[in-house]
Amino acid sequence: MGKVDLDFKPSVPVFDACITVGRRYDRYIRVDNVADTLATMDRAGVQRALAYTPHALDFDSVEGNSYLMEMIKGQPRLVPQFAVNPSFDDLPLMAKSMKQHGVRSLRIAPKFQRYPFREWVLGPFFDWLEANRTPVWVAAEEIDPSEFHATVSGRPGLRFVMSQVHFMHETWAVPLLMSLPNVSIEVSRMLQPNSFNKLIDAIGAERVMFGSRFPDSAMAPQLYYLHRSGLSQSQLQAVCAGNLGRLLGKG
Amino acid sequence: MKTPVVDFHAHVGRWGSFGMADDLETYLRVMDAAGVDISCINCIFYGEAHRNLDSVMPFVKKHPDRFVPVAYVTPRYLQDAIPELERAFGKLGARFLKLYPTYLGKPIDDPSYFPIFEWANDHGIVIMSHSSFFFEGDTLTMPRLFPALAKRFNKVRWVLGHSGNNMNGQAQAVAAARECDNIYLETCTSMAEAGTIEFLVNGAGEDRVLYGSDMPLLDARNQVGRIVTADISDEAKKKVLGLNAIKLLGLKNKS
Amino acid sequence: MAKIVDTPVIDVHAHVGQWGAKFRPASPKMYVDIMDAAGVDRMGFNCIYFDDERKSHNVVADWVSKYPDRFIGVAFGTPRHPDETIPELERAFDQLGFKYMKIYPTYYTKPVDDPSYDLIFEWANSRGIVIMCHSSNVADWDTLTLPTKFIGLAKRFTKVKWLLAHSGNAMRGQVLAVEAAKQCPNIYLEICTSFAEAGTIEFLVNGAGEDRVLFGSDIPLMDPRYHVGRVVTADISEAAKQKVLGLNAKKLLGL
Amino acid sequence: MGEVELHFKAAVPTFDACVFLGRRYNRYVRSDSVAGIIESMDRCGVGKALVSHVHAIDFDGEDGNEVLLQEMKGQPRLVPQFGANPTMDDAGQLIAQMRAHGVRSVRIDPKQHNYPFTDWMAKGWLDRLAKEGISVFVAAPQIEPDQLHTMLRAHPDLRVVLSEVHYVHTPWIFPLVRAVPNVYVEISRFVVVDGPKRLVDAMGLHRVLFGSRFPDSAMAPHLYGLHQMGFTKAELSAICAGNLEKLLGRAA
Repeated sequence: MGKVDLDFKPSVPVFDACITVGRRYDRYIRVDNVADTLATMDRAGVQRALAYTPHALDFDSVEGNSYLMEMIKGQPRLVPQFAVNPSFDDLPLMAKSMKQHGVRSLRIAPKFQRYPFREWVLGPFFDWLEANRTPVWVAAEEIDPSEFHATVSGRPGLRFVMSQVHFMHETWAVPLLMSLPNVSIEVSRMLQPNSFNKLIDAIGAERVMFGSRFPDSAMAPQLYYLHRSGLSQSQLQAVCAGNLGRLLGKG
Repeated sequence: MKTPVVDFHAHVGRWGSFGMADDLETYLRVMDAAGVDISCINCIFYGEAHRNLDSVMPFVKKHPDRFVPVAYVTPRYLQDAIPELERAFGKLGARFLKLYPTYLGKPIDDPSYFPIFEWANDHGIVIMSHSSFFFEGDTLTMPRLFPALAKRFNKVRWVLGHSGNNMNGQAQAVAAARECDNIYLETCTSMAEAGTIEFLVNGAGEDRVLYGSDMPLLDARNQVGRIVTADISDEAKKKVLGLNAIKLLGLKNKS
Repeated sequence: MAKIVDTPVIDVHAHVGQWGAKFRPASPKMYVDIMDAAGVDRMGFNCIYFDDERKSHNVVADWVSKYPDRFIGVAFGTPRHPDETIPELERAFDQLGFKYMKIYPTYYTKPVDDPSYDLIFEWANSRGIVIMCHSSNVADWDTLTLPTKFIGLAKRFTKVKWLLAHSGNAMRGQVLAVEAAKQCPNIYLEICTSFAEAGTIEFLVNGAGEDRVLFGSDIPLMDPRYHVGRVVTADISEAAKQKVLGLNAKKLLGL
Repeated sequence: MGEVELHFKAAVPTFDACVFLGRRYNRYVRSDSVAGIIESMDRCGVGKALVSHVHAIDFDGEDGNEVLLQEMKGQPRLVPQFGANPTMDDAGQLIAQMRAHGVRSVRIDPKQHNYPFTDWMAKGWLDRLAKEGISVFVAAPQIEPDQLHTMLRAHPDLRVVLSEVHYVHTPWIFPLVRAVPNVYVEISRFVVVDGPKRLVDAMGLHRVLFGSRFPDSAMAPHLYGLHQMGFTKAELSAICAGNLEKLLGRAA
């Protein structure tokens, strides 16, 4: 008989490194408001979550980020992440808004927003990030691996988090992480057999962060998988919350 | 030459992902430079229906003589749609309704739209929908879907935004307008093949073509340029630029 | 709080055969270690990588022989070589002891209701066999295994029990899969997918009923721990969780 | 009341940097002849136009360029531009042909012709064109921006005119024109708000060129828009003709 836990809750504090809030312009999603998001976190045993709104990437960072702040206002468990389009946005204005709202991380979408991920496009943005010690999230599907590798290897002072890494990306994502010590991974789509063990064997636990990409995936299942992967308690703590807390705390 | 110019197709809401801002000062400066009196503005980016018109209203409140509010709803959240229509037309003075099936991912004649069409028909309002038929397969808003709707919901005046977009779509749009006298064609597009305005005016008649720009994505000066430099009569130019819109929307003609 | 139970957990959707691009090395021992960590009792796997049923069945039988109390053989059938198919299916079920079969129209590149599949379906119907088939509708183009295509098949081949792998894959496919299960008592839904939107398990169980949803993982593409996690953390009753995890499969497959 | 000009004509000498001649193999266009081009030019006061033949792009440079020269013979207002493909066309022969007919620019289409725009593909070919002072025109959708950036850096003597820049290219067009001095922008599809003005602000006056991509868009509206943009007459003259004249007049 199989041994399963029908009422699973995580055994460590959890800080989800990837959720979204807000309706989408192109499709219906089952959870699009803050109240239901918090209820899901309660059920899943997740204390805090780093949240962005797709509106800020699909349409516009200024309006999307303010939409985000309006939705999560007064909810300390939802930690805002702003989206930025470095080829268009006014960076000083962005900095001001981040400071005002205590925002400690950004998310970019180079392929969708159609700018080359290259120093000649992003140089000033990178200087600004470095000065502000701001980590940047980017979904794996938004990355051209060679371009990303070439550019990031020239910027060891920056911190990147590769997010939503699907098994389609595994062939290049793990070598990329091994080669670039300033890149971390958010594991919402790492569903392959033994993926956490293989990942931690390859790069250690310090750069691995739990995330769910809720509501495009359910929030709790990946925590169940993590808890059944034979990690030490300290590794589990680091992956579920510690690494993300440390990354956002820098600065 | 002074003549009323009404921009039937304009937006608010930033689209920084593709380099589009919507600040009021630039908006007015470009309208002035282009000779545009009034812009009919909508916002289509938000799932919550009220947020769209709420983004529009500050422009209207600040310059009620320059901006006309346009409602937007989607059947994806039908529970919001009818109350929003009541609010938009009953309280906020919206002059017509914009629809964008591309974001819904379903065709304009999908039954999920019907409660909205019925409401519009009962109130005899104007609906502008995106329309496009670039290539075989671009079917969600192909102009040839509209005649059946125009016949079924015959109290609605239907405006085909972009008139089908490129030449393939324009041919269908003109055929639709010929078939139904409650179908109108709006001109803006970034395709803009030579001869487009002439084709629309000669095909659908000069009374049923409406100037639009897609501001603040596209510059109104270029889009006005498409009308004034077209090989059509001065009378037709004036109708397309503003007189038709004034009549259709019941605006005051200040001339 | 935690509630550890001993309950049958049967993974009905698994594959063997190396797929170097995704997962290597795969070995019976590694599968069993992962099953133990996940709390999975038994696993039914097939091999679809060879366009040759005999070779597929030999690979599967070899793995089953390593852990016969943990592994269940699943046959594979494709119409591409029709003269080989039925004899090979007979060998799989009669001599090798396989319990159900898998078909994969995506590799065959024809829809599941293509007449060339009838040969297999007629044979399966005569024996009352369970057929698991990929099912998916993630976008408009994705129609080969559209869940609603199974309604016609389930009504024609009433003795077959149809198991829709992935339950249509993304949300739009899930809606169709639930519709198919509602219309036909001999349609069952299997849960694994890498889309896995929040609320999927709840939607399937509430829609199709808790007796017709089955746990599967798609190993070696995905890890059973994740998909067990989707079931045990879903907002459904404990009885429903146990049915989905294994009781339904036990009954369906006569284990 | 809106103030508009119902009978517009260009106020400065105008040289359209992007016009196409010829019937298409895959679709109907409303104007496909020399007479059609001239008529459109006359309507809005365009003096000259730089013309490529679609056959040279869609099928073959040698054939298409020859048809171009035949069809526009005796029309001094039309200035020929050759279609070219570095993977097919011998640089020596091409340059000889161009010299013979006074052709000062080529149009390339790397994506349509399936080659990467890189040095290992085209270095020698581009070096010879650059030495000859020939400018290279390429449509923005036809090129990988990062490849273009690399090549502009590697070939400082080469002048590249990016045509048909659309709003979807805004994310990289501004960084590109700031980063390299040897790229020009033709504005036929950059009809975004303040488009030409923003380009002039980013790259200076002398690398922005009026073009229409006639007949895929009408010729006059771009010119009308430019005239309402608030440029001085000198600026307008540079954009409408002067910059292109200078570019094509570069010495070998």
